[in-house]
Amino acid sequence: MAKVRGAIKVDVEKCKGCGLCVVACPTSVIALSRDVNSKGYNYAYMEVPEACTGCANCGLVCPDSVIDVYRVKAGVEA
Amino acid sequence: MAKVRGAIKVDVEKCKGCGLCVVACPTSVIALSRDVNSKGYNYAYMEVPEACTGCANCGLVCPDSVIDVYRVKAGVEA
Amino acid sequence: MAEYRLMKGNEVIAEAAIRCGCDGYFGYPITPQSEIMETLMLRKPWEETGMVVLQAESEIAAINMVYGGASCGKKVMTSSSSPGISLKQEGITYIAGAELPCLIVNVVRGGPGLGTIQPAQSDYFQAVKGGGHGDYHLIVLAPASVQEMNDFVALGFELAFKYRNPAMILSDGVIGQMMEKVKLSEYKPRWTDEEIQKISGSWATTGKTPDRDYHVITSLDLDSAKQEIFNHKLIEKYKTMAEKEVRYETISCDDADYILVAYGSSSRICQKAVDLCREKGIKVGLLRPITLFPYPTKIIQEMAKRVKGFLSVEMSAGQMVEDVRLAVNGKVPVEHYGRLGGMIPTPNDVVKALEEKLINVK
Amino acid sequence: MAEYRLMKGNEVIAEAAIRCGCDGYFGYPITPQSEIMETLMLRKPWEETGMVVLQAESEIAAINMVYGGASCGKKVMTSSSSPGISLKQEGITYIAGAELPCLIVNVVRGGPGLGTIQPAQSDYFQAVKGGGHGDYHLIVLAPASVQEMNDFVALGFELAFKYRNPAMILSDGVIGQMMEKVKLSEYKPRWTDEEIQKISGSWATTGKTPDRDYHVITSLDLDSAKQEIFNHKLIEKYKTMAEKEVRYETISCDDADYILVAYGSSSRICQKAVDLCREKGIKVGLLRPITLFPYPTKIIQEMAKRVKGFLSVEMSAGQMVEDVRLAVNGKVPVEHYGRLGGMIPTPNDVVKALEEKLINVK
Amino acid sequence: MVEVKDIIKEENLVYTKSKILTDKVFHYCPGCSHGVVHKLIAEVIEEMDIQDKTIAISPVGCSVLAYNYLAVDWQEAAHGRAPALATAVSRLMPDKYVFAYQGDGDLASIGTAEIIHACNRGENIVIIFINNGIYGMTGGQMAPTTLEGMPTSTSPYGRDVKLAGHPLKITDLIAQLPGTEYVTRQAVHTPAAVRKCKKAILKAFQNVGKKNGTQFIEVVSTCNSGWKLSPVKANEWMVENMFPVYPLGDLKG
Amino acid sequence: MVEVKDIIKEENLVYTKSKILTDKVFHYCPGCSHGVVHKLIAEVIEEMDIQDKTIAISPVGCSVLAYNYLAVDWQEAAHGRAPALATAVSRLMPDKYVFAYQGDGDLASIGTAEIIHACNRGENIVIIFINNGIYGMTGGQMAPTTLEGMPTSTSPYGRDVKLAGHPLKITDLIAQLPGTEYVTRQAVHTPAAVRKCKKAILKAFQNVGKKNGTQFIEVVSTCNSGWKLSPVKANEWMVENMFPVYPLGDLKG
Amino acid sequence: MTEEIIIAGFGGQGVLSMGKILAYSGIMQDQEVSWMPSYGPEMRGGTANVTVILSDSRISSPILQEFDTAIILNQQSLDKFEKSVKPGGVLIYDPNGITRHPVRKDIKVYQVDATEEALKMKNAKIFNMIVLGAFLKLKPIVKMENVIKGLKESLPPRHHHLIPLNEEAIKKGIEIVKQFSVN
Amino acid sequence: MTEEIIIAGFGGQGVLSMGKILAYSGIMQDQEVSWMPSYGPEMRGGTANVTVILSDSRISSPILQEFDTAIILNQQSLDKFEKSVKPGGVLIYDPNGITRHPVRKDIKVYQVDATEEALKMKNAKIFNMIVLGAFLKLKPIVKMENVIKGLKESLPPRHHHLIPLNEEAIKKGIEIVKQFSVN
Ligand SMILES: Cc1ncc(C[n+]2csc(CCOP(=O)(O)OP(=O)(O)O)c2C)c(N)n1
Ligand SMILES: Cc1ncc(C[n+]2csc(CCOP(=O)(O)OP(=O)(O)O)c2C)c(N)n1
Ligand code: SF4
Ligand code: SF4
Ligand code: SF4
Ligand code: SF4
Ligand code: SF4
Ligand code: SF4
Ligand SMILES: [Mg+2]
Ligand SMILES: [Mg+2]
Repeated sequence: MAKVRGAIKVDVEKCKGCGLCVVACPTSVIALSRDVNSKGYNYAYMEVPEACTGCANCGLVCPDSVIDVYRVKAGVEA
Repeated sequence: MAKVRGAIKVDVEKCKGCGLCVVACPTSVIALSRDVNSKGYNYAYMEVPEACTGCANCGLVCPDSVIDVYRVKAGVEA
Repeated sequence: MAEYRLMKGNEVIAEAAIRCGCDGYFGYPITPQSEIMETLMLRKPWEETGMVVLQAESEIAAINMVYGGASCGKKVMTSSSSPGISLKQEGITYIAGAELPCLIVNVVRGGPGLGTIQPAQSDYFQAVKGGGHGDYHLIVLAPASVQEMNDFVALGFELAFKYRNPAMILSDGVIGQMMEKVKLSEYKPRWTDEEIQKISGSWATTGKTPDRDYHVITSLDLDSAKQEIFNHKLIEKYKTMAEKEVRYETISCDDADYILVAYGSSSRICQKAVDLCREKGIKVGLLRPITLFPYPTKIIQEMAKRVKGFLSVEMSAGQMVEDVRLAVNGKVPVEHYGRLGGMIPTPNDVVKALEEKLINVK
Repeated sequence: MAEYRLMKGNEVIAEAAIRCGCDGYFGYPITPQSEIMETLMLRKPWEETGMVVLQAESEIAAINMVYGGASCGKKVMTSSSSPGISLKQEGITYIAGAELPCLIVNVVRGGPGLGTIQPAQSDYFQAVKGGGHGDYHLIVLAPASVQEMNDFVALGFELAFKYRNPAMILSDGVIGQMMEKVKLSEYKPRWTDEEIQKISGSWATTGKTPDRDYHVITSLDLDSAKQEIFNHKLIEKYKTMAEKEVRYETISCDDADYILVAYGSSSRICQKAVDLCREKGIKVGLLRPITLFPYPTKIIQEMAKRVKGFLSVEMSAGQMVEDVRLAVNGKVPVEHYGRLGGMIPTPNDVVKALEEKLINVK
Repeated sequence: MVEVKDIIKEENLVYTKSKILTDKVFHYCPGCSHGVVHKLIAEVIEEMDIQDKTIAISPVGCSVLAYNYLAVDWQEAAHGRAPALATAVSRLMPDKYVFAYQGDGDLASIGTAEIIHACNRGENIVIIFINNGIYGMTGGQMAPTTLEGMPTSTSPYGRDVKLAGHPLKITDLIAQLPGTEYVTRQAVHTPAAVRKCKKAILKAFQNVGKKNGTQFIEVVSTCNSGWKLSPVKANEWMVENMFPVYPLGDLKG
Repeated sequence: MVEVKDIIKEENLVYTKSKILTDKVFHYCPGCSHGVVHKLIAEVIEEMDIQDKTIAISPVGCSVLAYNYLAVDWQEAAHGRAPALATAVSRLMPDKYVFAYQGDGDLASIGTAEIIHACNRGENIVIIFINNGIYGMTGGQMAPTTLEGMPTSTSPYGRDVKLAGHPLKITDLIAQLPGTEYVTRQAVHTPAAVRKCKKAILKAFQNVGKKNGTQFIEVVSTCNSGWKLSPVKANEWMVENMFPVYPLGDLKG
Repeated sequence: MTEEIIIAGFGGQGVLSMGKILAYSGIMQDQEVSWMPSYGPEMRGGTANVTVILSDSRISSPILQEFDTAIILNQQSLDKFEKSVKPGGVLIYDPNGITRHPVRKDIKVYQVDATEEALKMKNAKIFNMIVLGAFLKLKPIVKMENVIKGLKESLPPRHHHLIPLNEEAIKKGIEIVKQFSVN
Repeated sequence: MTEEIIIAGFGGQGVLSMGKILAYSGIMQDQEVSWMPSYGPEMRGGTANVTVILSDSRISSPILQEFDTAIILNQQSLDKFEKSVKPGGVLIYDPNGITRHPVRKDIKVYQVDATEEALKMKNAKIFNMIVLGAFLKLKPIVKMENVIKGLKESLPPRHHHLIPLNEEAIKKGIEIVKQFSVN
């Protein structure tokens, strides 16, 4: 049985750290970094990458369109 | 038994001959004169004065407020 | 002969618009110019040339429709009279700031406020100095006859497109309401999409095709340094206009001691005043500015070297006279004679004013 | 000391309005002047003095609310910045035409169109020559400091009521946004009904009582002859203003060879430029018009007899310079130096312009 | 038999011009509805004895000169802006009876924003809205309320709803604004209608005393000049054509 | 166990920025709804392949610079007048997809007359109406749609409906105009809402091709800066406070 | 040749269209013409007037204070314009409704009973053509054929069948105009 | 005495209020002051700066191209304003987030680690007061008592309990500011 796995790529320099993706993620993948980018924003990143299903919810709500979402069908894990 | 009798006084110089009083009168008292006033209007007058009941309908509809209406209770006529 | 028609100035504006290939008219009724839209509605040019004619909900909507239409590279116009033109000021400065061509007709009536519906020339400052905010100018044409009401529609559009700048026909109740014989222009077809591409393809919002970047029509630049560069560009444009586009007419000026300066309907009255003066043996000439912006400053400067004085005759409290004074710059006296509030000067009035203010001054 | 406050020019306008007994403010937000209404809303003067403060649906509604309030003999005002002021032009000419007192504040930003929200002085023509149609003028006051933002509110109302004419404070983004120390005015109570009767009882629409005829506030007269008489009355009023109400400041003018003419924030920069010039040994003075209408023409005419030239410094493409030229009337050179689009000249810029345009000219 | 001269005596007078009306002759065309409505307002002011408390705002439209006819204090608004003036007056002098008198071009076209927002704010004013489906004053151009197919000088072939949209029922929108208390549609084409309309105006003015919101009275009217009909025919045409689109009656309150 | 780097490959890309969006970084505050709506419009234009047929009108408001972000031809309107520009464009170039993007101050305050009349005429345009209940751009002043009691910089103690009137439900009025074909109220606070909103925008643009009237989409939005809340809290506040007054769903069509 | 004319009367008497036909006639014979109406707000009733100029040379002012001919159709207009006729000029008026007749002796005064004649001809619409006829009798500045051409130009084609009737009316005017002696 | 200062950083760093307190302090000691902010559309993020002038005499231009002191709180502002310090003038900056440090040798450059210190003091809001302290150390143009008075005037009464904390922060700034040697 195939399980869906996903990942996101955040354009860190353009992320404004609004946190909307964080709450939109059904599997709590995303967090805001403690570091800031050059504009002073705490950008988003995958804190729990393995939980990502590639559902694209984060991308949908991101006001700055800085999230690319990827998805693969992966084999069942142990 | 008392019957109501009425009469109207039209300010002839100010009447514009619109004819609205003519159609408003339930007893067809009013007509427009063939003569004109100094502004060139065929003014209204009581053509059938005896039919007037003093109901004031003509006064109500007159856009130029040029009709005074009078009313008396008169004895029964033969 | 048969080619001449007897028409009102206002009707002619409408007819000329259709014939010069105007794409759209957007207006709101107001006396003394409502015949422009009425004539258009009667003529139904949408069936003939495809020209759009729309009665807007207000003058503000109308001028902003013009703004939208002009942004597409279309030949669009509006018309109104003084109060309506005041309402259009924001829109006009936007259009000037976005460097868009369009035609605005003001058939002036007496003010201020609701004033009167009779003819006046008291919107000169508004038209020429800029009634809206910011440093901009309109190209301002002042027709003095019904024939010029015809001619200046095409001319206005021509100049507007040449300079990407709004043009105004500053007329008044006399020229708008009077009938004269007029030779209407030949029909010119509306521009095709291809022609619009050729003429305005570098900026018009006609839809972003793959072969070009997308176009933005705006008057905004939050970066003041860039905004200043843009302002200088406008100044340069106005200078070019001043060099190339000044138009005026002179009547009996060659040997004149005194010059009447008058535009539009006043100039018609002054023409007769010139005749009256000449009959009296006073050497008077008439300078009739046709473009009020750019203003015929140079010819006035030249005349100032040889004449004894200027009288600016306007149906206003003294507006254009400032431009005459600025040109004359103190060389000889410049006076003003005006009637106000819808009153129209008579040729005799003008002669009398000339004598009192300039000739019989010790 | 304790009486001084550190406040923005805009905030001071609001505070001064409350303190001078203003009855009503009607406005619509726009940068860089929104603090005026915001300060009022925070201050809630309706609880304190009964002053009405209303955010209107637009600038057009706001100026017409002012029109309605002014018709009642009330001290009412509005404020906006350039695009909003353009929208108010119809209302303004109605108010001028109905001879009503009111106060209009324009915190000018760069244009034309949407332009920029940075400071500019490019609305001079609009304010002074009349952006609306018809022959009318506003009383125009040009504050150059936060203190004057305070002072000119009461002064503006005073003049407005004295002449039954709208007054305008022509400020800009610098004066509106900057903080300086300011001594606020003492509180004056709002006029009582009795006081309004005394001041404006002959014309204000306060309700027709049996002892007087009913009052009509209008700018309309369909009879041109009467309208002309009315226009002449306005002209006379403006003449009286020109005789009695001209205000200006001179700095180091007595021995000056060259005069900088500048108002509002430009005058602040020119003050420093005067110092720089004097350091260099160039005898320069500053004439700062405080009233832009009526304009300080006479003092300029006098100065023109003894100085070598004038430089009009404005954050515009050259507007006030025309009034300087009209006053100087060719006696000595008059030049203009301006920055545009929200840019602000530096004192050094001004010195350089003076040298290039006037001093080092062969 | 009673003679006319015996009836026409001071003591028998049962109907005459309101004292609030001045002696000036209306400039309106013969038969124009404006005159009837003016009269009704005058009567209401007289009956309520509020001449000294009434501030009237006239529009730009045929009724621009209304201030010549009612002896109350008047302000002449800019075209479409009467509600803005009325707003300020009512706020600055809350005990006055402020009414704005507007035509359909004035109220429903150029002045759309002002009327909607004054009504939405619930300004304590009376709006008298004369809907004659045309721009009377300027020579009979199309108004927002002009009926489908109705010819005017700017719709000489009849209003084409594809080009100009449908007649705007602005009163229906106004009625939905929480700021309005009383919204009604009346007419003055018959004595009965005149009586009803007067009652509505009276109610509106009385409500102003209670300060519960905006009072809005549309009067479906004729412009016989603009319609190019005789006054009598104009009334008939109105009943037949205007009433179906603008049905009379209270919409609210 | 699949590694992230194995997933992040061109061929696995399932969601990315629309090609209609330019590379410029939005000037909007972090979390601003404007960004989401921009994206959806871009996606619709891309999917419908109408970049060359789209003419966009931006308002004066925070989205004044929208023209920096969508690679279509743009016109920057005067405050409140976008529907007038759109009217002219659509009439002069009837085969274009014309949309006007407006804020609540722009559309429901200063531009009330223009939006009502464009919708009443049934102009063949799409209106995207961002209702964030505040004037974002100018620093958070009260809008006509500001909720009762909601503090703004010009209602610092909360909107007092006695002084300022009730929030104006302009969309409800618009829905009643015969000129509108499709009127809907959407939001973009959750992925599901974003998906729905996009469908609405798509439908509106598709309808324009059929030329049956005006398409009107209100997007109930946040202005976290003006509201002085974090983006996440702003969404919560919106659900709790805005939705009861501005309930989501289709009003017409 | 320049002829400066004022035509004045009630709105609805056809003052403006009479002027228009006259002006068109001038164009038909290659003259310069101008037609300048008074105008006001759109209300039925009230007075109307139009200044018509026909000239062989360029017309300067279309607005005049003095006229070669005044054509007067009601009392108000007579009161207003009698004094504006140039000495030696012509005043033509319809005496219907006139209570105060012309008094100037330095001009030529004529009467045309056009109202009555129109009533007789049972067509109020030709009233102004009768008046025009009167004018043409006294000032034959345009040829009848050009008037007919002018009529054709100024009437919409659907009204061209009325031209003979109009011509008849003009002729009636020519016939009935008579001098009025001021005493 | 005239001191011309620019304070520049991110919006939200308290740039404007620091300037305001400084200006108020000047008023407290009877000086002329001006405070001129940069302003833009209302959007979170972006940079902010304010020009503050304190002087014993009337202030002419409130807008300046050169400054006695520049107080710099982010990289963009450093890039923009370093060159605007008068020769011999002072530049104070917080090195947090700065990658390209000052290079001018004709001015005096100082660092104040205010970000870090504010973190330590667990109160981001006093960041700007630490910076103010640094400035006052180097340019003691206003007396501490007047700064406190200035704080009182510029803070709404409900925030007056924070004044001691602010004072502490100012003192911290005075303590930690250190010269930075450009090489
Ligand atoms: C700003 C402005 N635009 C246009 C006009 C011209 N105007 C005067 S009245 C009017 C419309 C009148 O129509 P309506 O409001 O329906 O009143 P009515 O005359 O029918 O009673 C117009 C367009 C004006 N005076 N001012
Ligand atoms: C004529 C005019 N008035 C006022 C302004 C100032 N102004 C700019 S945007 C705006 C309101 C913005 O609010 P909204 O439309 O709700 O858009 P948002 O910023 O909330 O997206 C105002 C009043 C202006 N630019 N022009
Ligand atoms: S939603 Fe977008 S901008 Fe906001 S934190 Fe997530 S990635 Fe960054
Ligand atoms: S794609 Fe879905 S699961 Fe993955 S981070 Fe985004 S919202 Fe979370
Ligand atoms: S009072 Fe009545 S009956 Fe008498 S005339 Fe008038 S309407 Fe007729
Ligand atoms: S209604 Fe009045 S104006 Fe009309 S005809 Fe009768 S009396 Fe005369
Ligand atoms: S034009 Fe129409 S509205 Fe105006 S007065 Fe005449 S009938 Fe009445
Ligand atoms: S101010 Fe409000 S609407 Fe504007 S960008 Fe920021 S969050 Fe968005
Ligand atoms: Mg009407
Ligand atoms: Mg908003």
